[in-house]
Amino acid sequence: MERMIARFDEKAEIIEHCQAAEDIFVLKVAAPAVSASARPGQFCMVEVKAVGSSDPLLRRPFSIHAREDGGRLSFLYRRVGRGTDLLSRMRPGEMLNVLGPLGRGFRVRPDITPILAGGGMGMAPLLFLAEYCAGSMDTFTILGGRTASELTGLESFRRTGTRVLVATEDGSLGTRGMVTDVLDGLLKTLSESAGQCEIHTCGPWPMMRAVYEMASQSGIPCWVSLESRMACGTGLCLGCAVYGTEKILHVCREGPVFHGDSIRWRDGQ
Amino acid sequence: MERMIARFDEKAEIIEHCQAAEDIFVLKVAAPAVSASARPGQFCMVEVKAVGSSDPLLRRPFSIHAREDGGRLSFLYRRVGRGTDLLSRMRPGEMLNVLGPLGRGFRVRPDITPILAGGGMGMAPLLFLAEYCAGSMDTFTILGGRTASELTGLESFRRTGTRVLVATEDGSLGTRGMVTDVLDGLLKTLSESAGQCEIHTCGPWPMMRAVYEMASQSGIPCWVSLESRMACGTGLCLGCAVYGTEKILHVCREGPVFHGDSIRWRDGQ
Amino acid sequence: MNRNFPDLSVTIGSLSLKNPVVLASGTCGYGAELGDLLDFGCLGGIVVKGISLEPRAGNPPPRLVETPCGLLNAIGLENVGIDAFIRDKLPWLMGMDTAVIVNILGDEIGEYAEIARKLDDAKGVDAVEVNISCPNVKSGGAAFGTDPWAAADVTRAVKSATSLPVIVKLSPNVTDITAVAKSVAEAGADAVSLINTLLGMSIDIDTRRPSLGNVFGGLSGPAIRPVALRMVWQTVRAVDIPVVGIGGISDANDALEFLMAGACAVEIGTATLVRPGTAVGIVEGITAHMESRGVPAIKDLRID
Amino acid sequence: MNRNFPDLSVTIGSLSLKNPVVLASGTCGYGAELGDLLDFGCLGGIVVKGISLEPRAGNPPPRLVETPCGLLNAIGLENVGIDAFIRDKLPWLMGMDTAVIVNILGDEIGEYAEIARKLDDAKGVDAVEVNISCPNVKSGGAAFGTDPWAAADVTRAVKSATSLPVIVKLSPNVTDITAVAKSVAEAGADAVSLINTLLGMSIDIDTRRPSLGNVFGGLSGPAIRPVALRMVWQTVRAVDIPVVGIGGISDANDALEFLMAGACAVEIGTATLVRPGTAVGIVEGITAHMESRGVPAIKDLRID
Ligand SMILES: Cc1cc2nc3c(=O)[nH]c(=O)nc-3n(C[C@H](O)[C@H](O)[C@H](O)COP(=O)(O)OP(=O)(O)OC[C@H]3O[C@@H](n4cnc5c(N)ncnc54)[C@H](O)[C@@H]3O)c2cc1C
Ligand SMILES: Cc1cc2nc3c(=O)[nH]c(=O)nc-3n(C[C@H](O)[C@H](O)[C@H](O)COP(=O)(O)OP(=O)(O)OC[C@H]3O[C@@H](n4cnc5c(N)ncnc54)[C@H](O)[C@@H]3O)c2cc1C
Ligand SMILES: Cc1cc2nc3c(=O)[nH]c(=O)nc-3n(C[C@H](O)[C@H](O)[C@H](O)COP(=O)(O)O)c2cc1C
Ligand SMILES: Cc1cc2nc3c(=O)[nH]c(=O)nc-3n(C[C@H](O)[C@H](O)[C@H](O)COP(=O)(O)O)c2cc1C
Ligand code: FES
Ligand code: FES
Repeated sequence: MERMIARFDEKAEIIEHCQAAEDIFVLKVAAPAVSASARPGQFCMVEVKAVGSSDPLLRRPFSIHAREDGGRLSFLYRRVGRGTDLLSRMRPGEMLNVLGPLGRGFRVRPDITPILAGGGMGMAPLLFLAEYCAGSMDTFTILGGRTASELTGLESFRRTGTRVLVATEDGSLGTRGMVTDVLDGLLKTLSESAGQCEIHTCGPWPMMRAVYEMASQSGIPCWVSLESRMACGTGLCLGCAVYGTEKILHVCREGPVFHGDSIRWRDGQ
Repeated sequence: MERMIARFDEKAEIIEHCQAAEDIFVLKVAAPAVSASARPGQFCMVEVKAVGSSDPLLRRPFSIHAREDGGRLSFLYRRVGRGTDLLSRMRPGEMLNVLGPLGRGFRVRPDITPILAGGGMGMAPLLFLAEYCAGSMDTFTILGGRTASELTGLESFRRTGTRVLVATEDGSLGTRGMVTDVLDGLLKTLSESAGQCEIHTCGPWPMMRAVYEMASQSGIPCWVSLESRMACGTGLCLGCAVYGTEKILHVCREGPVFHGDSIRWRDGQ
Repeated sequence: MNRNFPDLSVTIGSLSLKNPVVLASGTCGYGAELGDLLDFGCLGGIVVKGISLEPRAGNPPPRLVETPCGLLNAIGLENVGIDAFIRDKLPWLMGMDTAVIVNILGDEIGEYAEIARKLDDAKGVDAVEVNISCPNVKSGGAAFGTDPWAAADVTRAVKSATSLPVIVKLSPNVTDITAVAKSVAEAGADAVSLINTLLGMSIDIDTRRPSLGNVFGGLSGPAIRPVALRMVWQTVRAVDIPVVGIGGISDANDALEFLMAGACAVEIGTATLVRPGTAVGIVEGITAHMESRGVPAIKDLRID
Repeated sequence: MNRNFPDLSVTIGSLSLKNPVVLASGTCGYGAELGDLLDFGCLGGIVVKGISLEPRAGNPPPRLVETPCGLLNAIGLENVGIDAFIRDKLPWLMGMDTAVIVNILGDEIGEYAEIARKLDDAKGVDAVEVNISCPNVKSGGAAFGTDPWAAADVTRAVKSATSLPVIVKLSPNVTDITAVAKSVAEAGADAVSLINTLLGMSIDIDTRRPSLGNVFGGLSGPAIRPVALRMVWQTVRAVDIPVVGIGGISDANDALEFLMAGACAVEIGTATLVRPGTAVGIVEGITAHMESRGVPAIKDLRID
């Protein structure tokens, strides 16, 4: 078993909670213990139910979006169902149970240029990663979405020092097209030094699959951050299984970040 | 079957929601249809669960505390469990499903002096009744509680014109003692005209029982507002049964206000 | 067929419903109690409160307790009895533009048959639903519905007493619900409906007593939906007669799960108690789903 | 006995627990996964993930779906197998100051017996819990636990293979759980634990497919508590051996309901998934309840 960093179930106060776009929210909580041991790519299980209610029963997994001063953490999330809807109604001052940091995050190597590629909410874990890398190395971040308004928080990325490249399907910002279109261009530009790059990606399955395949063709290692339905997030229930090339993988414990080679991509999600 | 006044399931906006004491709240909602047909002693089934949650499943019954201008209704409630706790967290502007007006309220006769006797939250339905009666006749209202701070809203009662008499168990306001102590004195004072009185009471079972017994001894009719566990509040489930002297009574349909003679008091609640 | 106007009508044996959404027994009174809160003309049908030969007073209170996403009830089948039902309640229902299904119950097989006979003579009844979750008083008190043979006996008795379509309502408190379903199908049932409530209980830790006057009660509501759906799925695949799905259905998506599992119709119980208009909203939601996906008829919702 | 220091210890046959709160199988891994989140020394015991003779890969994903106040799972008994368990997992558990109960499962009776034998030889195991909710592969695939005879056969085989206390874990998917309980008690079980999950399913109406890779799954969590409590109440009154209560227990009040029903101990399952520290909070809550009411020992909580 991999060595486990200590995890905490913290009663965290909501410090800020803003709506960044139609269905997109940024939640900032004070969770000093979780925050102190968090690493990029890790996630938390966040309680969304009201006190006294048992429904929805399960916590919801969210990537750690950023770590801020004073033991604070932020999450970037999209309202997609009843859990995120309930969460979006909570206000600063209310308390929230946050269990984390969970899972294995991105593995970065000091001598290698990281290319971060995020699609939609897949950008959530990448800000923390960009911050983490920015101090010591050059990084590129490609962010894609359907339209400009979805790409909130580009400024936060730029502030970390990473070079931000943008793709939107409707062309309302940056390149018209997909993350892979921008990545293709970038890899060509970097062709000389592509051997010195590594890709870290998070986003919808088809996008990650395309990024992984492009990376494979260029012989570049590619780390992918997967999702799956989770009950515990802590390795207890074995419910978060996805197919790996050789065996079943458990997203919450062995992931959420995996080497692209270990995933059985054809099974979809 | 008694003739049914139309009932409505209204999506009501919360207009005001204030905490009157430690665990006591006054909730004011805009529910014009319910409000228009409400009569004193009737109640509403109020949804307390969050949108998207199925727990707690059932609505909670609350007496109509007052009817106000502009199609508004108010409820006076005590936070006793998870449903009322959830309710207490809702804020003005939020919407709430309110089903009502339900049940049979107090029956008042124009030629008779009504004595209203409320213990604790039992005062909730009595304000509406006091308002209703006040225009046309003299009324007395006895309100009892453990201590002064529980007896919020005495002023609202006084404003209706009813004569307010107060009892607190700790003597912090009014007579030290129970509602029945005050009632006893009042009935003595009124002894001549006691035949022209009628009692309307709501409160804990032992208190209502004592009031009923005192009324019986004086030959005065006594109307009591009962509680029981409810699922529908509309007469569908037959779950809100209590023992009557002759048969099972259904609180939500035949009550909540019953003539004291029809209740099998010894069974307690 | 016009894709924009899906056909919601369904048939259960010889019974035709304008749509597959029906109010479940015990949660809609005798109909009139809901008259001002619901437009019955929008519904496929109503199953009235279970009726016995003689009036019944029901169980001692307390009769209800809320549980997580569920409701435990021990009403004890309080009802006015078949004669008063036909005399006092049926006329109101006849005025409504919806199918009237009468849920019947008894302590012994003869009682079921006698009620069925009386309904056969009455006007305004479209079908009989036989509640076999009642204790079989003559043979030890286990419910008819937990024994395939007893269930078949009741079915045969009711079938021979009436020419109305007979729906047998199955108990979920069994090891294998398909065994009971097959048995009543062979005995001539025109359809089965399931599930009735799961047997449960609750204890009040303050009074240190069971929360219900009757100790045990029936669990209903969203909590039981996964169990109900599983049993409907299994039963649809085990018998050739239509299956009506019941259990925790609270919105159109829930109803669609049962229709996709192969139910020909659904009954809405506890959800009506919580929100009287639920069933009407479900009809609208199913219609919208079928319109937007171009599903022509209810049976086309079914998956394998 | 000092009323202010209630005695929480309980015995289940020859097994002594410092308190009646135990982690349920399949919801606490092999213990180590929880090591940093829970103080095992505060718990009565832990039942590890069900172990088979050979390692098992489990079911295809998706394996989970949330339901109202519940969780449907179809993990498919993924586990490392008995040898790897004894070699790699047991040593960690031996270091914890709590009772270690090993949940075992098999496709046929011989497998149960062989695992039990291996555990008998291993150090650090305090009891065996026999999961009989598994399909009996040799006789048609119905679960051992749905047939009193098959359940008794498994019990006898395990009892003769080990001298450890044997707790038989019953399936709730039966008409009469007391029949199975009596049968395994006669076959020598030292205790029974109940309930395992209720069989359920869910359909994803967007993909028009069952939500679980395995179609059916086991329902757990608060939703099933009333059913579990009813079965515990019935079983306590039907057999003379200790009964361990399981099902939807999420806080001390829930646990107290089971102890009042007569359970000698409780197991906490899904609640640990939601909040890892649940069991410790339950121990504290039970202690506080007993202190404030002056209840000297766990058995005194029981009501009639
Ligand atoms: C490791 C991990 C990290 C994640 N990080 C983020 C993040 O940073 N920001 C963000 O917006 N979302 C993130 N997600 C997805 C997020 O957990 C789901 O969107 C959320 O749980 C949906 O909850 P809900 O109740 O609103 O939706 P539901 O009503 O439960 O479902 C709505 C839709 O969301 C899907 N869904 C539900 N639960 C999950 C789940 N556990 N995982 C994936 N999909 C689910 C359902 O299949 C359905 O299509 C992450 C998921 C995982 C596993
Ligand atoms: C016709 C009627 C009118 C009422 N009017 C008022 C009112 O004006 N103001 C007010 O504060 N309360 C009133 N009540 C009581 C109120 O409905 C309950 O206090 C409320 O439902 C408790 O909900 P909860 O979820 O907070 O409590 P729970 O957590 O459900 O239970 C906490 C305690 O409240 C009791 N309780 C729960 N539900 C009911 C119920 N339906 N009826 C009675 N007791 C219950 C429980 O037995 C328990 O002891 C009325 C009840 C009825 C039947
Ligand atoms: C209060 C109540 C009373 C019921 N009475 C009856 C009845 O008389 N006859 C019957 O067959 N089912 C009865 N049922 C069962 C329901 O018809 C239905 O089968 C069950 O509640 C599951 O559906 P639901 O979860 O939608 O409520 C009753 C249920 C409730 C909640
Ligand atoms: C994810 C999961 C895995 C489980 N695995 C097992 C198992 O391996 N063996 C077993 O006997 N029970 C297993 N169970 C059943 C639980 O031990 C317990 O009996 C059931 O979940 C009811 O309790 P709960 O509602 O507290 O979870 C599992 C339950 C869940 C939720
Ligand atoms: S979510 Fe439970 S093991 Fe991964
Ligand atoms: S609460 Fe349902 S009939 Fe009274």
